[in-house]
Amino acid sequence: MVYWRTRPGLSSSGTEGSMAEVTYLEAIRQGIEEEMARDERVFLIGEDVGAYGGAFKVTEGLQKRFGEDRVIDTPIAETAIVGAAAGAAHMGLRPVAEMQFIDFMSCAYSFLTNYVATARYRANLKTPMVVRGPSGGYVRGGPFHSQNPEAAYLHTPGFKIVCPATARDAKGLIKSAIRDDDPVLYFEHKYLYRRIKEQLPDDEEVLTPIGKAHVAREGKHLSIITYSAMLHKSLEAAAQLEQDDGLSIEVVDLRTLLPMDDAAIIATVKKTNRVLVVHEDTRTGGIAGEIMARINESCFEWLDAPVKRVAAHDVPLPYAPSLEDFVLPQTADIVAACRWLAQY
Amino acid sequence: MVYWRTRPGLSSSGTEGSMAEVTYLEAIRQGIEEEMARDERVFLIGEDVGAYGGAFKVTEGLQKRFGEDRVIDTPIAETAIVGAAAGAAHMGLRPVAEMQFIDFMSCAYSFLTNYVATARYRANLKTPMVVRGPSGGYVRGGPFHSQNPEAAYLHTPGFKIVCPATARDAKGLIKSAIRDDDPVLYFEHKYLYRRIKEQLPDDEEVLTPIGKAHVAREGKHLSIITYSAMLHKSLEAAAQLEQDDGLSIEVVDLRTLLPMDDAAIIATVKKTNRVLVVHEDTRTGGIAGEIMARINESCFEWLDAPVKRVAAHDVPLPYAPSLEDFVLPQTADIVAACRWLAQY
Amino acid sequence: MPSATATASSPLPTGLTRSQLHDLYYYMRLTRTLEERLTNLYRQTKVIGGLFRSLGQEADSVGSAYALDRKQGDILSPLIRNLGSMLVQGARPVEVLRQYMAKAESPTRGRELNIHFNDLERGFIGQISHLGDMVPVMAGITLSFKMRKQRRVGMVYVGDGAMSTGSFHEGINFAAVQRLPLVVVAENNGYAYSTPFHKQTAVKALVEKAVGYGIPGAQADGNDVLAVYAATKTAVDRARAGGGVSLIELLTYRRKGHAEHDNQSYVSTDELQAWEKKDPIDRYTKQLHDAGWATPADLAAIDARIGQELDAAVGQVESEPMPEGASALDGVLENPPRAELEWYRRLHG
Amino acid sequence: MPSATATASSPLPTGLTRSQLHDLYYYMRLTRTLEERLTNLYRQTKVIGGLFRSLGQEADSVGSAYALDRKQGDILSPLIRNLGSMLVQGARPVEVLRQYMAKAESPTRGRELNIHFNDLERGFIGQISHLGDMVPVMAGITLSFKMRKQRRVGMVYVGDGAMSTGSFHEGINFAAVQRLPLVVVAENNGYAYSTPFHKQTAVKALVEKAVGYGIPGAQADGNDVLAVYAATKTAVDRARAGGGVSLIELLTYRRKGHAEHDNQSYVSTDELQAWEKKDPIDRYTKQLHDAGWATPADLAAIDARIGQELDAAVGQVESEPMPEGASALDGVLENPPRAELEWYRRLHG
Ligand SMILES: Cc1ncc(C[n+]2csc(CCOP(=O)(O)OP(=O)(O)O)c2C)c(N)n1
Ligand SMILES: Cc1ncc(C[n+]2csc(CCOP(=O)(O)OP(=O)(O)O)c2C)c(N)n1
Ligand SMILES: [Mg+2]
Ligand SMILES: [Mg+2]
Repeated sequence: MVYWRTRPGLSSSGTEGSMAEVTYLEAIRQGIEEEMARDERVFLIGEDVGAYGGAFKVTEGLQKRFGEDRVIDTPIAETAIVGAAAGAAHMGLRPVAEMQFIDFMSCAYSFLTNYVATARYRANLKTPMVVRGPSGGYVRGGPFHSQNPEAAYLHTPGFKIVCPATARDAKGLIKSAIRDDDPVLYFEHKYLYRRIKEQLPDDEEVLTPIGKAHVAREGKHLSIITYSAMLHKSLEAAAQLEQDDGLSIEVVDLRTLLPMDDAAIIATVKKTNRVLVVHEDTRTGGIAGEIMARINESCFEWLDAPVKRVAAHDVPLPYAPSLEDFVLPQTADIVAACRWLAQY
Repeated sequence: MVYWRTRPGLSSSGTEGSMAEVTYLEAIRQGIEEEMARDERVFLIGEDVGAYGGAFKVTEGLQKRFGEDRVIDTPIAETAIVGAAAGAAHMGLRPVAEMQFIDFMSCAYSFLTNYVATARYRANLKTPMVVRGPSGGYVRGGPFHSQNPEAAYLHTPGFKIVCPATARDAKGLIKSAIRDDDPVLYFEHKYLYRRIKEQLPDDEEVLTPIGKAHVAREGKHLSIITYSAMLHKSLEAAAQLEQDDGLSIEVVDLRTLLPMDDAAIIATVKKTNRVLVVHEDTRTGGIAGEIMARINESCFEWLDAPVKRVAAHDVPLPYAPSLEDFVLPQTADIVAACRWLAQY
Repeated sequence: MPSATATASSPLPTGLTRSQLHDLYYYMRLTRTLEERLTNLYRQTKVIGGLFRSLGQEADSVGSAYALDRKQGDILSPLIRNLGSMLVQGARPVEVLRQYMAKAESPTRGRELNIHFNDLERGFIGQISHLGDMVPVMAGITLSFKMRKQRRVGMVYVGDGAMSTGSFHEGINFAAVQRLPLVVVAENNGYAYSTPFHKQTAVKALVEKAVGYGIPGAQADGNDVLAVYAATKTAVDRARAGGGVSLIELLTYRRKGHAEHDNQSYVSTDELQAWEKKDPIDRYTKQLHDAGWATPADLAAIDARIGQELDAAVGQVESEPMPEGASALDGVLENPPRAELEWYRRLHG
Repeated sequence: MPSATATASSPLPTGLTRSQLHDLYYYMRLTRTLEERLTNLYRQTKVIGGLFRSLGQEADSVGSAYALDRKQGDILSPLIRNLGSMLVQGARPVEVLRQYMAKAESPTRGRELNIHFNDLERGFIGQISHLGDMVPVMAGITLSFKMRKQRRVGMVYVGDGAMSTGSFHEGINFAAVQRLPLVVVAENNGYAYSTPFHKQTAVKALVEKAVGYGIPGAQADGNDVLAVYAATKTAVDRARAGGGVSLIELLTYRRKGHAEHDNQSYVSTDELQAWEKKDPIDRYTKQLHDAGWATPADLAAIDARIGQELDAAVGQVESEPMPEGASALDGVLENPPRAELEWYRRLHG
């Protein structure tokens, strides 16, 4: 991997050290690679992750560097993948299991929710493992290559769930996830893989704490609470609303869904008193419900308007561009919802 | 099966026809049996459902009456069970698949959410099938024999989900589920199986419409929205609060979770302006979040207090009685929460 | 060449007519040419989603599907590389083109990708992406045949990769116990995406897996369409006669990458070249010529017919419209919940 | 009786000492007596949850577990009917009693039922209820052995029923491909709950399933503890030597219902009586006596010791307290989310 290095002084973040422009995908790979180099207990397991480097090439080059023992190609068997990861994790190793598309994680749903999530609680077994893979739509992938499975796991106590939206967090969270002593579900967004780039320090460790949200944009009239790819549409909407309507929108990137950063949610609600929750996943039973419930429970008095949600329509995601665009949340939907809320 | 028949005139519901006292479990069996007699396309499939009559004896006697072809014992393979049901349903049959404990439904999670739920939408395939089985706790069953999986399926468009709380609805909803042209997940509560009894008409068809909630108790100060076994604890709490505090509590039994009866929810919110959602499942990511989100979206202005939820703590369910009692919602929790809301 | 003649003449006792022999050629050639057209469209970015080729595997799809009896209502469940099987069952190129180009009139109305579409009347049911899941579905479909005492047969394809899934195992085991009229066609094409056979399973041949389910297994050269037909026909006949499930392993090779984007870096040129020489269409062409079952002119006429058919189909489909956005909302349930539709209208109105 | 002597003497070359032969008796008897005590407690409603007996299968559990090497750190994964295996690995009756009576000091602190508990140091890991799932787990555990080049072996039990699950299939296939040091013990006890063998699978014997995974298989009389030991030991030795996965089928019979509540209405008395005659403890007692490896007094002393041990254990555990309700909240994650704990306090404070 060769990263384009910025000249010193050109770095956007203003830090002194050397920086490199890194895509979201490269950031994940860097994070994994650094952890593998740092800790020989870390290994990768999944379909086509070795010589091929994974369907999206996230693990490209890692088998060459770390050997076949630490980058294991498996049969098509998601339960075997997470099962082997769990067993190895009990023994002190730190597996990172790839789901080729996150849609196939459902095949390991029973094992993950029943075995992995409960292991510490019921049996005092440590299971420091990461399950990661490409989630998300906007790529014409259809109903089985576009899913956002976070809601299916939010419901089971025992997981940590992270959904990075930026290259920096992609790197910082995969590293924290690998170091975490509990099972972490790490949902990458395939639309972001090669579409976003960021200057990341070359010589400084990027670690994003699990469980901490991030205020991606400060504002005072209204808060958008979101995560993953929707962060970018939300920021776009916020910029547009500032320009066109003079609205100052705060955008909170949750980054971690479990444990949820209640403090950050409460803080933004108390600051702006109007909230829009935005997620890409379908509406009914999605994450927004839980966020809205918590807001309602913990700072109902601070609300000047109902909390609203922008989410995908309740259908399996079609692949035809016209249909996918209609079903998934678009910037215009966020703008419209914000205007509605601001006028409430 | 022999049911104890009440003398005419003793019937609690006051209808003229002959009545019989029927447990929740017998009501399910009656419903299935009537539909099998009525429609030869209906068949049962599951582990030990035949000669043995199922782990809880819900299907007892049915293989004897309808033959091995219509009551099929399977290997231990939940995906094969629901898969065979789906394939047969496409061909015009009407399978009723039993999960021995609903906890094992997770083994078919991928097939159900990806194949079954999407079949009509993506492929115009009809899949009139029912997946049913014993859910719920309060029986010292531990983490793998007490689950309430509704939240895991609420999130996937394409299912109908029913959770009967009474013997009458148990019968009426299984019959409606079998007649429905879409896949219905029918969650029985094992604690209720033999603990509740009701007078049901012998000579009149009991059909409960899918998608309609039921006001189980009228009230004016506060609404409890609930379903399944929690209906009974909620009614208990309501009675106690009426007696001790003079509070008039409305109790809404959702009966169906998908499609959710928004009209009934809105009606009760507008009537009492204070709402408690009660469910047995764990809090985070549970059904209450969705209900609270909908209330917030559709009748925020009518709320005089935040919507609150009483639910299980966010842990796998322990089997030790002291622990299970602590983790699961109890009548006292509902009473306390109602008092808090009434005073708000 | 005597050897070719010997290979070709042996399956003839199964009773294929000259016109049926031409049919087999037609479907193989149609499959390949249609995929070539799709590749062109893909390069013009007119294809939505990935493009999956069956180059070199046409005999496997066509020969096996041809063993079914369409008049009896047999049903098969193809995978992404079984375009040929679907064409045999009556899927039309225009449908396939519409699917790949996400047109409003496509069989799934723009909802599910590529050849994932159904027609139970014609006898095919589209897969979902989750590998292995069609095995339990076909167990259910053939269970309905058995329950209704119909003499219909089901066929389901599984790759060397898909056989590692739990769904495959649960479905085939259930079907075996129930002695359902099902033929499981195991396509051994050497790879599952980039994963070679020996990293997928420790068996030497997929047919060994039949033993673990107590069902008969057989192996055939998947690049010899008549051998494929003969082996599958035996299994289909057994199923129809009440003999239960069979597993047929077809030995073949995936000559393109997993999909068009995959450059097959993990495959050696030698291997590729060796299999190019075993091309099933070239081989069958030679068989037909050598045995005198078809003249070069016969085959040229078929090729020409296919070319015209596809020219017309591509021309027609290219100009068709995409679906209307709002059409995405209907059809999740038989009776859509009214409240939700109203909400949609409010949001978008 | 010469036949008994012949059966018994043949496995001796595997090198068991007299005291090890007594060990085997001790563990089988301990298993049975402990289960009998549990049955009493169950009838007194002192057991929380179901009670699952291994009556008639003690040889299967004990003989197989005994083939592991505790000093090398071998690990096994028992099922509900493998109490005997856990005792061999060092689980203590007092732990089992605490579990069944949901005591505060039970290994899972009242969280997971009956013998679902672990000690990786002693070498056992508790199952979860979902059948088949421990096969992938043990694949992972033995993968760690392989990666670290340890000479440790894993063993996992599966019933005739559990082998129908997708998890079993995925786990054993992965282990076979990786040549992991794993012994899969397939317990064929004729039933899965009420489901007889022939409704579970179309194979004649579970050992046939080894073929489908490309691994060696062997069968042994599961009611003959020395035969069980010998067959398993061969597989354990093979695994330790780098020979990969083996499947051992143990032929036995479940003489009680699935659990205590099940009256076995689906089983014939003849069948039950036939298997009663093959009782593994009676049979081993006779072997020991006939071969002169133990005197009646030796065995009586063991029985007495077990009786005393269990009297003491039951007495001690019965009076122990149940866990505190609030102790249910901790331990879901390493670092419990603080906000949630505060919420708990508010609700219950
Ligand atoms: C359960 C599941 N896991 C992963 C995938 C991703 N995937 C799609 S095709 C494929 C390889 C399939 O190989 P094989 O079954 O041999 O079929 P072939 O492509 O060779 O025809 C994989 C891994 C999937 N579709 N389903
Ligand atoms: C996936 C799954 N489905 C269903 C069950 C319910 N169940 C518990 S034990 C059992 C029978 C097990 O039979 P077998 O594997 O032969 O073991 P045995 O009881 O005979 O020792 C069943 C069906 C389960 N535990 N897991
Ligand atoms: Mg393949
Ligand atoms: Mg058994």
